[in-house]
Amino acid sequence: MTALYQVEDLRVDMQLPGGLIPFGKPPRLNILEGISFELNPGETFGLVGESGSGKTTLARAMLGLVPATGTLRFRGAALTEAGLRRGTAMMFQDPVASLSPRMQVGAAIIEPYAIHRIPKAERASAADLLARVGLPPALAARYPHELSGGQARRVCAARALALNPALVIADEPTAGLDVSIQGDILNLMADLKRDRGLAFLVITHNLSVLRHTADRIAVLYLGRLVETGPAAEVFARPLHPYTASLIASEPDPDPRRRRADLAIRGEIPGLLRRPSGCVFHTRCPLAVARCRSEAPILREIAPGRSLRCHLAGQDTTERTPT
Amino acid sequence: MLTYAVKRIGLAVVILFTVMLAMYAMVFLVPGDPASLALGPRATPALKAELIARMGLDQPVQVQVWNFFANALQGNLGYDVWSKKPVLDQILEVFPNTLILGVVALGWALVLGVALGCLAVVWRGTLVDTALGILSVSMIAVPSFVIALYSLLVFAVWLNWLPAVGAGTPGDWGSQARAVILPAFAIGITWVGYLARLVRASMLEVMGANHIRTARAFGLSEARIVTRYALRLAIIPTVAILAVGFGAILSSAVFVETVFSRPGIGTLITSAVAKRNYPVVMGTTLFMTAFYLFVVTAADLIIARLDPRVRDVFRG
Amino acid sequence: MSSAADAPLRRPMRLPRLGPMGSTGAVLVAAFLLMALFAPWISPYDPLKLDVMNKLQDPSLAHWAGTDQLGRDTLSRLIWGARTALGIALTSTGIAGAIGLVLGLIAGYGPRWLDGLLVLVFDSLSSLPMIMFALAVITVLGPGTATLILVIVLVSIPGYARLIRAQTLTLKAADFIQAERTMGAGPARILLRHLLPNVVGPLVIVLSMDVPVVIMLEAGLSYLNLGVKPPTPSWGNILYDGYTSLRQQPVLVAAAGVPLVLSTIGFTFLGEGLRDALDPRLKVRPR
Amino acid sequence: MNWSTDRRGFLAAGGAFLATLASAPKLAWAADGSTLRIRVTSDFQVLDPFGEIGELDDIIPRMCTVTLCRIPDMREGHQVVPYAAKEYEWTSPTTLAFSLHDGLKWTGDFGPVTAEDVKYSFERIKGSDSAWAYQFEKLDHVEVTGEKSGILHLTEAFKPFEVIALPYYGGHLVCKAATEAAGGSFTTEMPAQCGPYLFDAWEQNAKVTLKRNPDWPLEKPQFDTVEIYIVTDDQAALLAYEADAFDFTRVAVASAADLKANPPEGSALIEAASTRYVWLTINMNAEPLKDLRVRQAIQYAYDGEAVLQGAYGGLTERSTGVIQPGTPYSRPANKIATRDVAKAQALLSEAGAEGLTLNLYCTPDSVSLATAQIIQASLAEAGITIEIQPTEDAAYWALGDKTQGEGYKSIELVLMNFAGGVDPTENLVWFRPDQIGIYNWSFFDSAEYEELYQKSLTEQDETARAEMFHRMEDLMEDSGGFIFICFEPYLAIHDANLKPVILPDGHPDPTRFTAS
Amino acid sequence: MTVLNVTDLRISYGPVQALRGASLTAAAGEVVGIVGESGCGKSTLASALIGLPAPEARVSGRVEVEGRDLVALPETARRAIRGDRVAMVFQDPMTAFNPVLTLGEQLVDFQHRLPAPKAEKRARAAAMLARVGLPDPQLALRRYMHELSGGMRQRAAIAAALLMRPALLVADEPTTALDVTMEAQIIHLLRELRQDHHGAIVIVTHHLGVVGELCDRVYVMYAGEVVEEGTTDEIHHDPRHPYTRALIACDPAHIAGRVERLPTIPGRLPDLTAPPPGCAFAARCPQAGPDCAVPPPRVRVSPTHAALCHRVRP
Repeated sequence: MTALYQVEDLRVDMQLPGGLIPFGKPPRLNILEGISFELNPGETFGLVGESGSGKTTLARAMLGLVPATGTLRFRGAALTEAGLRRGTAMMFQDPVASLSPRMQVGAAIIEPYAIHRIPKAERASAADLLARVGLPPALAARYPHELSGGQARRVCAARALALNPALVIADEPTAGLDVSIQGDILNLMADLKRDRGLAFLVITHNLSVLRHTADRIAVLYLGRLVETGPAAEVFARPLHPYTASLIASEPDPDPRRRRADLAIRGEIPGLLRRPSGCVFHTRCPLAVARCRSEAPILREIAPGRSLRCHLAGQDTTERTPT
Repeated sequence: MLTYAVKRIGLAVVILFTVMLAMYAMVFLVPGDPASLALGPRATPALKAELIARMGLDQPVQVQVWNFFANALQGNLGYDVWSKKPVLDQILEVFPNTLILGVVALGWALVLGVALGCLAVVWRGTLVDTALGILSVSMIAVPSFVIALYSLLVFAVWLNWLPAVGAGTPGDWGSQARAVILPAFAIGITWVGYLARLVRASMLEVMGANHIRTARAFGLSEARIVTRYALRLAIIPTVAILAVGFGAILSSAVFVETVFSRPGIGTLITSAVAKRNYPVVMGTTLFMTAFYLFVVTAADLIIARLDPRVRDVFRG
Repeated sequence: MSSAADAPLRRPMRLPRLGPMGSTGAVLVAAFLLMALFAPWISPYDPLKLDVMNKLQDPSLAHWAGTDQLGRDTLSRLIWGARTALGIALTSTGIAGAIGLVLGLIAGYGPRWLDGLLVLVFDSLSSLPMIMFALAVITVLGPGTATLILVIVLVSIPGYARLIRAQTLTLKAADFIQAERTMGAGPARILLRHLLPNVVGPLVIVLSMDVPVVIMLEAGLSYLNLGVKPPTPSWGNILYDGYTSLRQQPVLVAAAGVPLVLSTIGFTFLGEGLRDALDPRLKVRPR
Repeated sequence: MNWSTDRRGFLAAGGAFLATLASAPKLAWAADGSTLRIRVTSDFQVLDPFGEIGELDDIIPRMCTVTLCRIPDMREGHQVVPYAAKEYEWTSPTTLAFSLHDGLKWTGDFGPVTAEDVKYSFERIKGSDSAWAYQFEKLDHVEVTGEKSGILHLTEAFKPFEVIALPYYGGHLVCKAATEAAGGSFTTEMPAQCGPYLFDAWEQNAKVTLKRNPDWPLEKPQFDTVEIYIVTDDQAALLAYEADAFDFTRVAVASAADLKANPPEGSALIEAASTRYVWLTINMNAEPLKDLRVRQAIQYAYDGEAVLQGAYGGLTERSTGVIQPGTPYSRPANKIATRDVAKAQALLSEAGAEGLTLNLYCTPDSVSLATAQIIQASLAEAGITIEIQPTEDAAYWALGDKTQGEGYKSIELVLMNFAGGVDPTENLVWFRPDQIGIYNWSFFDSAEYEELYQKSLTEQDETARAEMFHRMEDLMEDSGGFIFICFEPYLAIHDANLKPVILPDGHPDPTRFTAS
Repeated sequence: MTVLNVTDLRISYGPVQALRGASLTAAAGEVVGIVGESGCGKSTLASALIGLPAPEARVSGRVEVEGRDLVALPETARRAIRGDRVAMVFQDPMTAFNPVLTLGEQLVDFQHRLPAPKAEKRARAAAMLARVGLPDPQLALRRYMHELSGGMRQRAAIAAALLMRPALLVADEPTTALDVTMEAQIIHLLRELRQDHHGAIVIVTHHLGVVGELCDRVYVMYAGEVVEEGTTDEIHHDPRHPYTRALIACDPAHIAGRVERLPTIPGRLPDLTAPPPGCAFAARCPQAGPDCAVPPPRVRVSPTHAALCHRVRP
């Protein structure tokens, strides 16, 4: 099976803002490096990381919104603007902000047709698109700020569906939603995946979102992929100490299962203070001297599972308090 | 802070250079040569030749430009085509008058504007607030030179309370003070309105901020919250606007000084325009631009002291 | 905290609610616009018609505002003065607004180096004290309506361009523009269909708040005889005529101030009203 | 409406508290007779007599240096009286002998004022490119006969020489040693002074202060200090005068009627004819004006009465030339004296010049603008459209200047005025053919005129001279290059206790002001 | 000892009835959770607990802290209690501190009730910062807020609240602005601090995980009312109110293993300008019947457990 989207050795640098005048060359800051993974058709791929890990930048790089080096292939071929734009769609973290504020919902969701000059015959109506995400047609006359959080997400989903893409990238699809509505959106995504064979790239810092939706997940730390693998396996047996800490850090609503111990200390260092060697060594409970000097590479340690750690394959679950 | 200051000052210098270049380039838009144009009636060829030589207008353009910059950096803004006095001397001679006018105008505007702004905050939402709002906007709207003219007519001519022209006798503080009242009133009134609006808006914005709630949650007295927590932030936009305002006030001084025949930068430049005394026009404009940049830069540095977030923006 | 869904339906394109101040402004502005537009029909006399035998008359039934030092009907001149003032103000702010809009969009959306260059030019231009720069240009080009418009356009562009640039930079990073890019929209579509409608609002507010500044500048320069040329009626000229004829006919100087003050108040009120209604956080720098 | 009465009425009712805020009332001179405050319209530029230009340029040397003789107040005739000259005598029609007062001495160790200084002062201007060279056109040389005595030798008999050359401008003496030390000329700083007053302080564009010269040997001037205020705007000056900012100021013609009717308390008004003559230049070299009929159409369409009423408040009469009316030399009448719009239209259509549009240049002062606007309106009735181009001083003077490019050939209409001299030739000199491209902006090129001018200089018979002048002005009018407008009335207001001295060109002579 | 006793607290902003008769208590040494979704009135309640309701709010009922009613007291007296007997940890530590004053200046200011020299206050502040786990507290005192990381800010906010050893500490969404690893650390810190803090702690949150990890007792709020109260264990393992049940069911962290469809609560919050006379949750409740149109009774299930519902039987 060919991968739907293949990322190989992706690197993103960003220019720091200089003064008001560009004196000399402004400094460049490395955001992402050595990112490699593939996305298969019809699967939900979860990308997890804390704020500052570069996950949103990765999504933008994959959509060609930020300049990047490395190889990106969509449907087996090098990225072409048209192929990418028609084959993928993005759902943004803040759905209201991702809708043009002076455009009615109806116009906004058929915007992709207008952009790509799709003949009328091949277009779905706004009402139809709204129906696909379970919204009444009357909503087409509203403006974005008149929508509730859940409605706005559905509208964005409707817009994403317009061109029948193969891949939808969803950035924090449940951020800011109450738990009672969260499920709604996740269920909608599951339905779309099932009914339309859509692949999803779900970007989140919230592991619990991925637990029930993702087929495979990748863990990002300070611009480096530290672990990838099938969701169930990663949740059950995280190999990277960071992954393990993330999972262990999730607060448990059951008072009877309170953690006795802290899974991880300290904070993610700023991008300007990227540690040498393994980027995680400053917080890693297992770090050894080698971790401080030598950067590990991302290696496949089992079929479908990759890991960026010198202490590869060590089972870290034992350490993980439950 | 040092990096920020260096960058901010560097920016001001670059802007000043750009402005200088632009002002200089305008000379070449003058039809005919500026020297003889300036000398006017009954001017002798010898005078013209002398002027051309002194202004360096017989040199190639690039030499002229170079000379201009080299001179300007040494504080030499060229020579008045008539009096042959250095332009800078003329400017420095009258500048104190304009400066006094600006400071007095902005000063009384600041006192009254801040007071009205605070009143509006205190009585927020009441009829007083609405009335103050309309009053402030009206003050902003009325052109200062119209106020100047009418106040001249009423207070100087009709009532004869205050002098109608001039800046008072040098050395006589009383007469200088009396001479500055009407022009400062005319220029400042717009700024009473601006500042009242601004202070009201920024006070309301700051008083609604989360950290004010924190300070309240820790039981700090309202007086302490206002003076230590709110004012320091609310003052920032005021400082920024005051700097810009100083530039604007010096600009409106052109009209008001003319109305009151008050010696100053404004009358210097208008009389120079009338004589097409371009070196004076250019020199004055450059000087005021430099002064404006100085004030704005100083204000930015003050703001950076008041607000640590600003200086760190440049840290990179 | 109530969810957005509970908010009453609001249409952003609907005419803004101006409040008492804005409405007063709108009425005044409308009155002056009508006056300017229909000046030939509503002014009782030819504003250029001299009648030196009847100069400096007191207000009467024949001449409601009296006559000036050349016997021209003051009321007619004031009405035509509205045409001059608003004509120059609307033309110059219109041109400056349009150029500022384009330059601001270019600076905000274009390449970095161009942005840097444009910002430097904007900063430099706006560091020049407005009236002094106007005087410098007048020195070079000579006074007149065209010079006046040129000067106003030149000094106004940076303000508008910087406003538009700032808005564009904010919007450029906004999700909905990013969303457009992910959908494959080209720069033209993003600029015209998505950025433009969102930046014109603030621009219109700032433009309307600048109109009184321009009216003031025109009147001020005309007062100094550096603005529009006589006999074209301008409130500034009339004010100067009134000033010079002060002892003989105080009505003239008083009459010229009335439309000048009312129109600047009208536009300022309207601008403030628009701002309060549409974009209360918009900061307008005084000039 | 009566402004002054209202004001006083208000003050009376306004209470004593407000009155204390008001300016001090005008004091009698006896109480503080030490300072004289006069107002002029613009700052000085060049104090060297060689390069003097404006009013204050003339006033300051008058106060800080001396002339051999001086002319009296304009209201008291033109007979010169000796001043720095102790002895002053026409020893022949071409020789004027003088000796200088003892005790006149230069400041700064430059010693006494000598005949050598007189020689230097006059001969350096004679034949030079100074604007005042014409004053000494008939001077042959200055013979120094002693330290303080000498003889002025003229090339031919020319009595007006003493009026044209000696009392002002180039007639101011400079110190030879000091001027040479300063490089042969100076601008704003006088290297040596010898007059009744000494230059004390200069606030540019605001004020010049002069103090009494303690070493002055002649009649002591009345004031210890003279302050000269520079206020450009006539109206501002009048307001300031009313607020007691100065004791003497010229005022705008427009204010005359009202000032006469309601003079400010304790003030006196000077109303006199001045030597400043106003005319409209019609450039016959400009393409649309080459046809005499077009120029005459303008002369016919011009509404002289409206200008006199509208711009000059009826205070003056139409002039018949450039020679002051009321003198024996003035022409009795204009040839085209009454307005005839129909005739103008006929001339235009004859010339095929209907729908003509012309530029009219003028300086941007209120009188000129009013005049221009009336001309504009009156020509409009004949179908000529006028675009008024108010032009600032310097640019204005460049209009007809051939050193400024080709523009002088094509300027169309210019509203001009010159301050005239005492002798008619001083006013007629500017219209000679060699003045084309200098001050003869009409391109008036008449050999007969030049011939008459030369003859008039030396003609001693008044009647014959008058004949010549009349003919010259006829020639000017016939050329269609001129419309004579008027001689501007001179108006000034001053403290009633003050007795000012105004020279014929309208410049005050503060050294001779007295107060009671 | 009961530190906090809220009785029938009602707060409205104009027509919006944000809080409709909430009653709750907290004792010294106890951590009480207030949990609910957006719009349930929990933030309004939190503000009222420190005697700082929004200026336009209309308040009735009683909020007694150590026996003194914050609602009835004049503002000066309330202010004397704030920052001394009650303190608050705000949701967003970035905006909760003044951006132009250093952390040290503010922490010294917050001890204004303490009659001690400035140096001593500074030392106390440093000690407290050290206590909440800030490395190099002396340096931190000289820092401005934008120079601190998110985790450090939240620790500083907690330190500030504990400076005066208040009898009641209210923490409004103390972990919402944080990443999961930081959240865990803050939870851990609060749990540690309760050992040596003898007052009551009230945690206001929408996150059931935080409640589970931290609280002894919980009040569940819906549409301005406390619909269920009980020990954390009772609420988690024996929820009685249909809303509590639905809420717990929705939490993906609660669902062991992988499910195809996640549970949700259909419908939306009632309009709080005209709340239904009966049960506010009835419209969304699967068990609702006609009797739900009248106000439901507060049914006591155990000495510590009660629910506001017609369907709950003791």
